[in-house]
Amino acid sequence: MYSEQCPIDEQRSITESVFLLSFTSRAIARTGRPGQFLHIRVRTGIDPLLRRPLSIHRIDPQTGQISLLFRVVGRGTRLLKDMRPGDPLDVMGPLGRGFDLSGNFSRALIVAGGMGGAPVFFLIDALLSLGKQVTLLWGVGDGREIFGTDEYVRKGVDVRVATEDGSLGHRGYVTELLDVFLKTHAQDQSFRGFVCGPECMLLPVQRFARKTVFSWQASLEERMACGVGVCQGCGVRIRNQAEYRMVCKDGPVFDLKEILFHD
Amino acid sequence: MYSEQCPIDEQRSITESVFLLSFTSRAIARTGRPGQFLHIRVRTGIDPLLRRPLSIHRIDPQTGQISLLFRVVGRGTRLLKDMRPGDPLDVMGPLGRGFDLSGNFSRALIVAGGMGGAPVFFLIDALLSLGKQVTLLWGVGDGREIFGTDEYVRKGVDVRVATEDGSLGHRGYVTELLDVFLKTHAQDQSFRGFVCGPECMLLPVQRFARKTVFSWQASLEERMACGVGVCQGCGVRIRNQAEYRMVCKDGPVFDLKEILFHD
Amino acid sequence: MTDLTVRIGRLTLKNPVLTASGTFGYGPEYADYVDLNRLGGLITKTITLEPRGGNPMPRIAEMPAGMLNSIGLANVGVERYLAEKLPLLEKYETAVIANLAGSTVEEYARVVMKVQKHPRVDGIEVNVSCPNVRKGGLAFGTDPDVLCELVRSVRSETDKTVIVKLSPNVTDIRPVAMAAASGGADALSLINTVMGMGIDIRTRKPLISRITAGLSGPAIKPIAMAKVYEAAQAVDLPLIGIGGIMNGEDAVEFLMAGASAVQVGTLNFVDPAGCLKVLEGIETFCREQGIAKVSDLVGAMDHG
Amino acid sequence: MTDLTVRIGRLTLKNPVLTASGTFGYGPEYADYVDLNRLGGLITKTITLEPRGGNPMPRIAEMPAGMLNSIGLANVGVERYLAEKLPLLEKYETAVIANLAGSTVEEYARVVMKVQKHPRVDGIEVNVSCPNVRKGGLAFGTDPDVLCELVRSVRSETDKTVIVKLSPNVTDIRPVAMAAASGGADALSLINTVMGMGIDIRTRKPLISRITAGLSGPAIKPIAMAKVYEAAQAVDLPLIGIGGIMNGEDAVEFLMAGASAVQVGTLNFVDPAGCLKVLEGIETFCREQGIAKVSDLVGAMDHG
Ligand SMILES: Cc1cc2nc3c(=O)[nH]c(=O)nc-3n(C[C@H](O)[C@H](O)[C@H](O)COP(=O)(O)OP(=O)(O)OC[C@H]3O[C@@H](n4cnc5c(N)ncnc54)[C@H](O)[C@@H]3O)c2cc1C
Ligand SMILES: Cc1cc2nc3c(=O)[nH]c(=O)nc-3n(C[C@H](O)[C@H](O)[C@H](O)COP(=O)(O)OP(=O)(O)OC[C@H]3O[C@@H](n4cnc5c(N)ncnc54)[C@H](O)[C@@H]3O)c2cc1C
Ligand SMILES: Cc1cc2nc3c(=O)[nH]c(=O)nc-3n(C[C@H](O)[C@H](O)[C@H](O)COP(=O)(O)O)c2cc1C
Ligand SMILES: Cc1cc2nc3c(=O)[nH]c(=O)nc-3n(C[C@H](O)[C@H](O)[C@H](O)COP(=O)(O)O)c2cc1C
Ligand code: FES
Ligand code: FES
Repeated sequence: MYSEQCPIDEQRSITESVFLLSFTSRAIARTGRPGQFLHIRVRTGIDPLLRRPLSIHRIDPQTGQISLLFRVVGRGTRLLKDMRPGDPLDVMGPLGRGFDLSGNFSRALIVAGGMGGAPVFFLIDALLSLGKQVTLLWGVGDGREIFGTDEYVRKGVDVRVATEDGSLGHRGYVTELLDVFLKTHAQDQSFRGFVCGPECMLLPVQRFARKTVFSWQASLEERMACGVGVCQGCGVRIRNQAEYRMVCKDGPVFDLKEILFHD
Repeated sequence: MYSEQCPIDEQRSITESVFLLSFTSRAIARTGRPGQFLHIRVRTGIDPLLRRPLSIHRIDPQTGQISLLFRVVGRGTRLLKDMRPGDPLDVMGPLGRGFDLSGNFSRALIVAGGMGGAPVFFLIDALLSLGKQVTLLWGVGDGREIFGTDEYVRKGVDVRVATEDGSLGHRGYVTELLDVFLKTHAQDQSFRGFVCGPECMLLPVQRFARKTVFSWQASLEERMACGVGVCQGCGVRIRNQAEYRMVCKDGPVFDLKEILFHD
Repeated sequence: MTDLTVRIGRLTLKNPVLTASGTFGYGPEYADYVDLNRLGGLITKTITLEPRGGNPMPRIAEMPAGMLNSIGLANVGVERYLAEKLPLLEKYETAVIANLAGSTVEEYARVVMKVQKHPRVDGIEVNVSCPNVRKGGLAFGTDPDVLCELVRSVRSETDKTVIVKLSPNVTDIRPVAMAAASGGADALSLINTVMGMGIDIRTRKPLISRITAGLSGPAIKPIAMAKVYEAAQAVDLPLIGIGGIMNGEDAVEFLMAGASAVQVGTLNFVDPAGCLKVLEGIETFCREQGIAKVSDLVGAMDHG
Repeated sequence: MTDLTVRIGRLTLKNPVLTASGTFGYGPEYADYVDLNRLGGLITKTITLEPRGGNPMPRIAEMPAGMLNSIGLANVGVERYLAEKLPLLEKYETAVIANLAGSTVEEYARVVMKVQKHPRVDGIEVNVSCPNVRKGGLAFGTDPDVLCELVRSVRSETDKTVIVKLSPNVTDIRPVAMAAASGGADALSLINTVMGMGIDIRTRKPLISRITAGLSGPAIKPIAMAKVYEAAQAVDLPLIGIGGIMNGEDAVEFLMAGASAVQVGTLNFVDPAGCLKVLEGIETFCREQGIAKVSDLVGAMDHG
């Protein structure tokens, strides 16, 4: 784990509220794994005080370039979006335990909702390099937030898109795509499921997942202070575990079927 | 009095720690008087929270351009120096009562120390346009902080410089120049004295001033919150006045001989 | 259009945004920046029987997300307040609340008696909580019995709305709030500043001449919120929330915690038109959320 | 080279910078970022007799220049602390101070008794001030008589240094500090968090499940400074200053107000190597000012 000042290489807007920021850190590029996150200090000083957790969106191992995909939702992300190439980015990470890609499975089913798309690119890159067959179900509100899928389609990923505004793919929710998909694959042992998205999406996906024979991993979000398991702020309840698990340290990836939502 | 967002036109460094910043505000340019100050919010948000008082360094009535001359001493001025052309500057002002240039005098003696040079340019501009004869005694630590005097020399101002490092003019303190000057002029009724500088300079100047027959005006500095006389934070004691006077509202310019330093 | 009116004791304010005592002068000082007629109310600087010069300089210092002050209730005294300051407010149509203090119960009563009959005074705010006056001052705000007696005595002097302004510098705000209520207060305002201090490490001098001083600004907002919430559990009076309000959302937070109105203090120094932006922010929130009456937000926190 | 050692009760620390309980885990968690051997001391998370799961989520929220927490003393319990956590610290050469709490005087005494004999424990910090535990907890820190009895009972269990950590949520810190002193404390640390709260105005839910919580970070620094200064006037014990320290200059301010050492809390979350930067900042200040012994700064404020 590192804590460094990394120069920003590029800041690109995907929509008015979604941005793609890249910077260089060889150390993080070398050690980061899909599903891990970085803890970013968006400004020196005390406003805002705490770091912001953001998933690793993608890593270019050649150049050491790392990218983040984020939505502007509050003060921290607003300041992050205003950063410019050359500015130093204060980055701590890689943090947490990423997706577990070990073990026996040949097909990956990925369900992503909204900014849940952020960690997915890195995940797909890793799955493809392990020779897995990948299906991505990606749902967003606004079709313009879907980007970069061509590359994966070319690489053989089965990409299916749902948009609430109907501007791209299926009009509606990603869970509807999942429903259709599972009609034929729910009993297929060769799959492993991965899901990234807001809690309101994880909940219905969990219900679907519990009806499948294969295992699912979900990436969670919780408010964080330390990001390293020290402050005990980011707990989540896991079935059959007496104690809270910490999203930052024991996660952010957990066994979807075991997560107890709604504390 | 106005409170506006003014676009920054230029940011120029005089030395590593002294900067000249200009922005445009027709309203302030129209109403600002020498010795008045502006109350600047260097950053939106809460860090730092309060505005910073800075004297009007100069006004170009034609273009509505206003300049500030400031030294980086802490967080606020550091952030101010990092602002760039095009950035909006949150300015409140003009505030306070400036120098009183009315009444009977034909010759002005100005004593400036360090950043006390800031309000002096605007003061000289006004004195010259009133047809007064001007002598400027300007003392600084580092000779590079002396700038822009050529123009005034050309316009007939008698400029005498003292530098502590001896890099320009007299090596030593500006009070030594004053001592010499007063040897011949202390009893000259045609003068009016003006002094701008830190308290450690105002004190000895006050001692000299009390031995002259003419009147003196001094510009004071105090920590400020409101800048408009409301918070009662920036008091100064004036001889024969029962109550504190407020530097922001009753000043920043006061009759030098009447100021009671050291509360 | 949201109904913005709120009731504070015997008063109906046109909206829930007031300016806090000591941060808005005697009223007209900010008139260049703020249309005073748009304010829900205006609370003037604390007035005492005799004029006060206040504490020695330095009296203010900036802090992280806040400021310290130890003005020491510098004010023109009740006579000049009546003769010179209140008349300046005649032409404005906003509630004027006179904030008053004394060093003894009798002094409080006398200054209330003098001020309350002035027609331009719509209500009285009793400052029992200024941490910056040596004699008495703070004790009134921390001892429930003394406070109850003080409020009772003030209450007997006036039929106008009596608001008691509480100090946060207590172990438990509830007994203090209850004491003010049982003394006959119409409403409580809270909080005054929190005790704090700072040192200039290079000169080794305290940043404020009197060493300890009152902290205000965003830094104290969470503290103020907790005090308002606790007081709301303890008493059935309208509360006015104060502390670090910087925008409409902050104000709505106080309303949801149990305040019927809010006061804007330090923000005035940062943004001279800030109090109106707070008001506009409340209006925007109500519009977006389809709130018919701002009073519907009072205590609207969902306890879950 | 400045002499950085400081004495806290029976302990000599190599420098005055410790990490605050609850913000540095059990010690090794930050070892990737901080050379633990450079710390003056390390104070572990509060330990109770039985393991505790802590309060429901959400437990933390960001505030202006600070944060709220209501962790509720989640901890592994004294047995696992002794068996699993302390051994991890064996290889480091820094003072380890065990922070302990209980719900009754007896519970405090029992957990102290168990922990104090462990060779890796150099001192005990008694947490009487956590605002986030329902039973007991806060009362110990606010009632001088109860506190005195508690400290006396803890004192009788151990010869190691006993530090009592005080709450700022009191009307007057002095009687509390004096009670801890007369109970036999070797030193006091102050402050724990300040009570605060916040509401998410869109969901209308409190930001923290337990509604009120503890405020930490730069926002509380002025408050902590005032408490340290006041306690220093009241008792003759070494004090450890805590609250919003972000750099060496903040730490020096606490020393000048009367603290012999400092603890770094929330900063650890913001900058995982922050505590060492605080130490370096103190060293720089001492070098620039020609200070021979850091202990010369203690209480060095110039009262003017
Ligand atoms: C492990 C992890 C990975 C994440 N990855 C991404 C990503 O790749 N792209 C992306 O756009 N967002 C991601 N998020 C969410 C992101 O952290 C928040 O959107 C961000 O912190 C909001 O900060 P703000 O200052 O803009 O919002 P504010 O609402 O002003 O933040 C206030 C506080 O709440 C916290 N907070 C607010 N929303 C969230 C949230 N959803 N999750 C956790 N904390 C929150 C902030 O960190 C801050 O402490 C991730 C969250 C976690 C926990
Ligand atoms: C009427 C007036 C006119 C001024 N004009 C100029 C000018 O033209 N050029 C210039 O360089 N400086 C001027 N100053 C001083 C300038 O205001 C301070 O240098 C500046 O506020 C420092 O801010 P900071 O955040 O960098 O320093 P910090 O030390 O971090 O500031 C901390 C707090 O102290 C206050 N403060 C610090 N130094 C001073 C000071 N000398 N006077 C008043 N408040 C202070 C700050 O405003 C802030 O509230 C003037 C001051 C006054 C009162
Ligand atoms: C400079 C200053 C002067 C103040 N003077 C008074 C006063 O005279 N009487 C009073 O009741 N409160 C006074 N206060 C307290 C404010 O009214 C308010 O309670 C406090 O500042 C908290 O609100 P804020 O955080 O919005 O500033 C003063 C506050 C400041 C900052
Ligand atoms: C997340 C968190 C957890 C804390 N847990 C404890 C604790 O278990 N025991 C304790 O005595 N103090 C605890 N504290 C209080 C800190 O030790 C410290 O007193 C307080 O945070 C003020 O210091 P700071 O402003 O530097 O953070 C905790 C603080 C935080 C922020
Ligand atoms: S953020 Fe601190 S434990 Fe997870
Ligand atoms: S700064 Fe407020 S009265 Fe001068």
